[in-house]
Amino acid sequence: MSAHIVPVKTYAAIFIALLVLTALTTAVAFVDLGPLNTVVALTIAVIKMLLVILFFMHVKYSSGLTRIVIVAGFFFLAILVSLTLADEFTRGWTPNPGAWSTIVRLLHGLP
Amino acid sequence: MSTTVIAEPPGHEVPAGSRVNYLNANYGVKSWLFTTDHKRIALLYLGSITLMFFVGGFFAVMMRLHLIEPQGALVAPETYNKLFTMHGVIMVFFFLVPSIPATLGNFLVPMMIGARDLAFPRLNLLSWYIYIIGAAFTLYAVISGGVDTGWTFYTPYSSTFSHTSVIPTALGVFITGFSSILTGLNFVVTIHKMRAPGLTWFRLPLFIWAMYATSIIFILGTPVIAITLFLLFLERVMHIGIFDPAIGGDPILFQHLFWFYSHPAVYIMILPGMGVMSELITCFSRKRIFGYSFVAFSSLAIAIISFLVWGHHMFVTGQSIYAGLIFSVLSFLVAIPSAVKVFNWTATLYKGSISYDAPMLYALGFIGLFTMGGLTGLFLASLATDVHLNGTYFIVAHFHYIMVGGAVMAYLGGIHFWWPKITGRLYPDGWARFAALVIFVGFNLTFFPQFMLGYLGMPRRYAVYPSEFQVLNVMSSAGASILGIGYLIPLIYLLWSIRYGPVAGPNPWRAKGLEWQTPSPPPTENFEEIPIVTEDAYDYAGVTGAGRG
Amino acid sequence: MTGLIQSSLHTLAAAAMLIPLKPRAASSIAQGVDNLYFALTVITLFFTILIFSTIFFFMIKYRRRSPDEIPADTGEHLGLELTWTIVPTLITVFIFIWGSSLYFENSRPPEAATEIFVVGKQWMWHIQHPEGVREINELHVPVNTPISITMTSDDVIHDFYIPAFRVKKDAVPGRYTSLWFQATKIGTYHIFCGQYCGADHAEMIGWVYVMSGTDYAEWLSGGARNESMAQTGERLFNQLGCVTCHVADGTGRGPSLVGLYGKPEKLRDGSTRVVDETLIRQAIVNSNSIPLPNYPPIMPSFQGQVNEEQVLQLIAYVKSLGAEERKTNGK
Amino acid sequence: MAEMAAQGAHPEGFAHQFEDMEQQREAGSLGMWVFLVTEIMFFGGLFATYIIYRSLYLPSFEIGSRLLNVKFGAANTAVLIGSSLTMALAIHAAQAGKKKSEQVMYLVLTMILGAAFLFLKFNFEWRADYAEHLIPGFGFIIRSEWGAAGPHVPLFFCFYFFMTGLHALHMIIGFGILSVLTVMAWRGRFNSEYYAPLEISGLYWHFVDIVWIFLFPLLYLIGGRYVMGGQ
Repeated sequence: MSAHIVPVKTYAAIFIALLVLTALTTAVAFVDLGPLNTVVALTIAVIKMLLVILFFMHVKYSSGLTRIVIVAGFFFLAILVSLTLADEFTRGWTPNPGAWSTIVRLLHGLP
Repeated sequence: MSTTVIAEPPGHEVPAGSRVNYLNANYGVKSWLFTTDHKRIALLYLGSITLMFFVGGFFAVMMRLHLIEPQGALVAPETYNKLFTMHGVIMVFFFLVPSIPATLGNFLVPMMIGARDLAFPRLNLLSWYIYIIGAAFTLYAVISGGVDTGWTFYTPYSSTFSHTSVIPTALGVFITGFSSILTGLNFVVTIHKMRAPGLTWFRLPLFIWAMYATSIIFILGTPVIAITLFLLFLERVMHIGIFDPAIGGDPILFQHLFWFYSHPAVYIMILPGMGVMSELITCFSRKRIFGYSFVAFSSLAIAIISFLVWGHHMFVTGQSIYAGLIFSVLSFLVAIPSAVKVFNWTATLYKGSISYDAPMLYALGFIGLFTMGGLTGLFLASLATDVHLNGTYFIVAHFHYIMVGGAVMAYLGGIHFWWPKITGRLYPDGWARFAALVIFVGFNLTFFPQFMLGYLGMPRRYAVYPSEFQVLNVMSSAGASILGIGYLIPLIYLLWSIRYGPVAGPNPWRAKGLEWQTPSPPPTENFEEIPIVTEDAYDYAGVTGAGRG
Repeated sequence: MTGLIQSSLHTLAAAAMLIPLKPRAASSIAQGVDNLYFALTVITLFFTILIFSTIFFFMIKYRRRSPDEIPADTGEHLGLELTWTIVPTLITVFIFIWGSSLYFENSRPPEAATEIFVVGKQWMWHIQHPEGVREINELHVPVNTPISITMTSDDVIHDFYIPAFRVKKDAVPGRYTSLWFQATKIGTYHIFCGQYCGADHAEMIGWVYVMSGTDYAEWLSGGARNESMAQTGERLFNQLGCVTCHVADGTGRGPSLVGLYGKPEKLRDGSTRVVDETLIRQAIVNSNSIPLPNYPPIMPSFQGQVNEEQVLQLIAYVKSLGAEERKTNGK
Repeated sequence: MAEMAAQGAHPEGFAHQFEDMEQQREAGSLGMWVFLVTEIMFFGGLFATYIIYRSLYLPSFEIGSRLLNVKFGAANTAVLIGSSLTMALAIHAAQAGKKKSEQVMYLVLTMILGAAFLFLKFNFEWRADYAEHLIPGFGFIIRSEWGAAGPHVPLFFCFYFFMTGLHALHMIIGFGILSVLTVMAWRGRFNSEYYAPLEISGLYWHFVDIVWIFLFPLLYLIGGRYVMGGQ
């Protein structure tokens, strides 16, 4: 088999990095950063995820196809979340036609 | 495509029974229930979904008969509500979604790419069992009193107010979802990893491209409907408040999650049909497909854009006007790859050598009906007209033009096209053409009046209706009876042909494609030797000879 | 034989006369929607006929005359491909702009619209006029007057649909949605429920009576007159004890509600929300979801104590407080 | 997935439909990745719902979050990361052609750490929650000190138990796969030429780890824990 063999040293380093990040994210939760608390917690989670995917799951050494599959998964998840939130958070907005009114007037010959 | 091995010279016909093939390789119920042969699994699926099609069709005929009278001719409103719900649930989840992928797809994907089987044959069998378990739950719900939520399961009606068998139905659909996931997974891996030597992506038959695009939707969409139905299940059992506004839940959120799958699911139904079209039209006009890469990439474009348009089902729910705007423009966008396909199929006919065998009649019917179904979609993508038409019979007509006029026509066309390959027998062509005509006429008579009803303002899912709508409803019901008979005719002559039909030979249509270069019915391993592909798809140049072997 | 054919043709013609092609159009926006519908119909017919006739032409011209004929290879044509990609794109963009601009115009109620409140219940429509008149499954409105409908539901999702006005909106439990129309023709028109809502969904229908201004005024004063919605709301406001905390001069345990309606309010997390019907309703049923900076979250939930119609009356009262304030500011 | 893992049931571990072992290995790996994409969408739909309700009922969700025991949450994160490491090492042992005892040791270690995770979760956290009446449907008590935010605290706990329960279910399935792998390793099935079932199952195990990496901050950490001081 032609797979890349990752040295044990790398695994150990990633393991320690993940532990440090876990300690860090737990500690930060006890400091009041306002809305930044959420941002920091999720950023650290994303970093940890990337470490696991790239090294433990060998994506750093695998084919482009695997990467496309993973990116596609997260891309469509992002679509699900963002378009749903786009509705949830703008539902109360009242329409302010502005530019649209101009188009309507042009289309319908209104004054 | 040429192969290193042509199993039998054309015209040299061996009776189906005298040679070992996948049908007679071994016998007995066990040999079918424990088979891992993709061709046998395809037949298991074919039998199951045909059963479900006629169950769902029975409900539809009952509905149309009921609506002959404005006050309802047959059943109580509660029963009518169950009829349309069960018609929708069974047809969408148990017929249309698995129809072409699980039968023709299962049968043809390995054969068309020159493989011995799918990548994971046991997962393939598992997917059929999962489908059967899901169908059993749903049929149990039908028998135990039915369900009346509509196939959309909108909350809070489904979670709190309905007194019918919502839980077994939702579980049935939830379970069946996993069979779709396994099918999609199997196809993606098989198409990526198991193509015959020389069979590059741009030499693949367009049916394979369509199956690949369909599988993407299976993989990305189905898990979301699974989790949504699971949350609905929890909500109904425990009343935890996720979708119940009385406890702070958001019923519109259910619709977002539901349509995130269920809109792309429409393309699960139509994309395979489009794939079948490309095979049929090239074969019966003996032409290379016009604009191969445009047809191929339009399948992928449809699969991807289909995930961005679900909000057009929710324009009148009080959805944000700005979100509505985004969903509207994206919905228009998805029309374009579909239009590109229709134009390319039409152009393929140009200067062809067109024969009117039964599969071709279905194909031409598909193009016409799909064109109408697709164009009437523009009325619904457009915000201002959607407000009036949403939730009326216009919607019903539109999606039946796509799903019945499109997907079912393509499915029947495909069945007629590959029937000689599947069974080794030919069916009576005259009857087949006659059935195609009856279905085309019956279909239009059933559903065209519904466009008019919708514009007049008749809402869907009405057990009784104001009498000014009666004439159009009677027309629609009359059409439905013709359509019902039209579907029974192929059932009869196809079953007849299994035993009494003339022997087909390996390639009765003089078609291209690897599946035609192996005997009919094919041996269990599909190919005696894996072919090496040296030509593009649909290389019909120089093909001659009479059709039907 | 000819007689039979003739008589059946007559019957067919008579039946065709019974089929209306166009719904009645009785609101200010109906014509705009119908124009777009007509344009879309023309586009649909054009392309359907184009595809059908091309297919028929090819089918006849290029039918297989002998089994051995070899058709020409027409190959690819980039120009054609681009044409039939770009032309539909342009058409759809045009329709999108037309459809959504019309929708934008149709979704924004005019400033002076009369507000009528609708609550959907399995399986009837409860309608309240601001003057206090209440109706079931009937809606009386004056002609040529903009009417805005604010609605919600007591149970499942319903949908308030008046085909003759080309308007439709879901009545969603737990939140308010709205639509508006201006009737242009005196007459009687269907109200349908457009969203499946259970056993008697098809019976959840009613009538809109469009009346002349004078007839409407007469109708409004003719019924058993009682207090206006805002007055009923004020009575409830006192009965439920809201008044003990929400003191008008702002000295109570809760914020003063005078002049609150329509103004932006700063929340504890720094965001701002405009006080509208939805926010007032949210405050009544679930006040903790609106954390205010200067007030502790002590307001109890009134969920279950007031029904949707009463919530609407309370809202009408709070809005009337706002209106007075704005008037005095104006002076 | 069971199939991909068990494809080695044939003596040579080779299935007839493939051309060669390399093709079979690639197909298995791709199949698992595609399966993981469906898992992303499955959990993703749940996460999206959670995010929306969290924004709707922030005070209630913050109260709920602060009632969780962050010590167990953090400890479990470390335990699960450890099990990912041992899983990676088990694959490494096979890849590098190490003795079968080393493969078995790492696999057993992975299972022990997985069991430790579930033990902490069920025996300490969930049991304490039950004692404190925090399980919806099992005698949940809305406390008066939560004030107006009280009525929606159960919604947070619904999500908490559903999400962690679904995660635990995935771990239990992983347990089953690991047991099969341990037996196979014990019989000396894996070597530097053939270790696809190990590798593919490893992907699954790491994915379950990643789900927890997100569950931990979403459920335990971002609930304004700082107002509680050192607790």
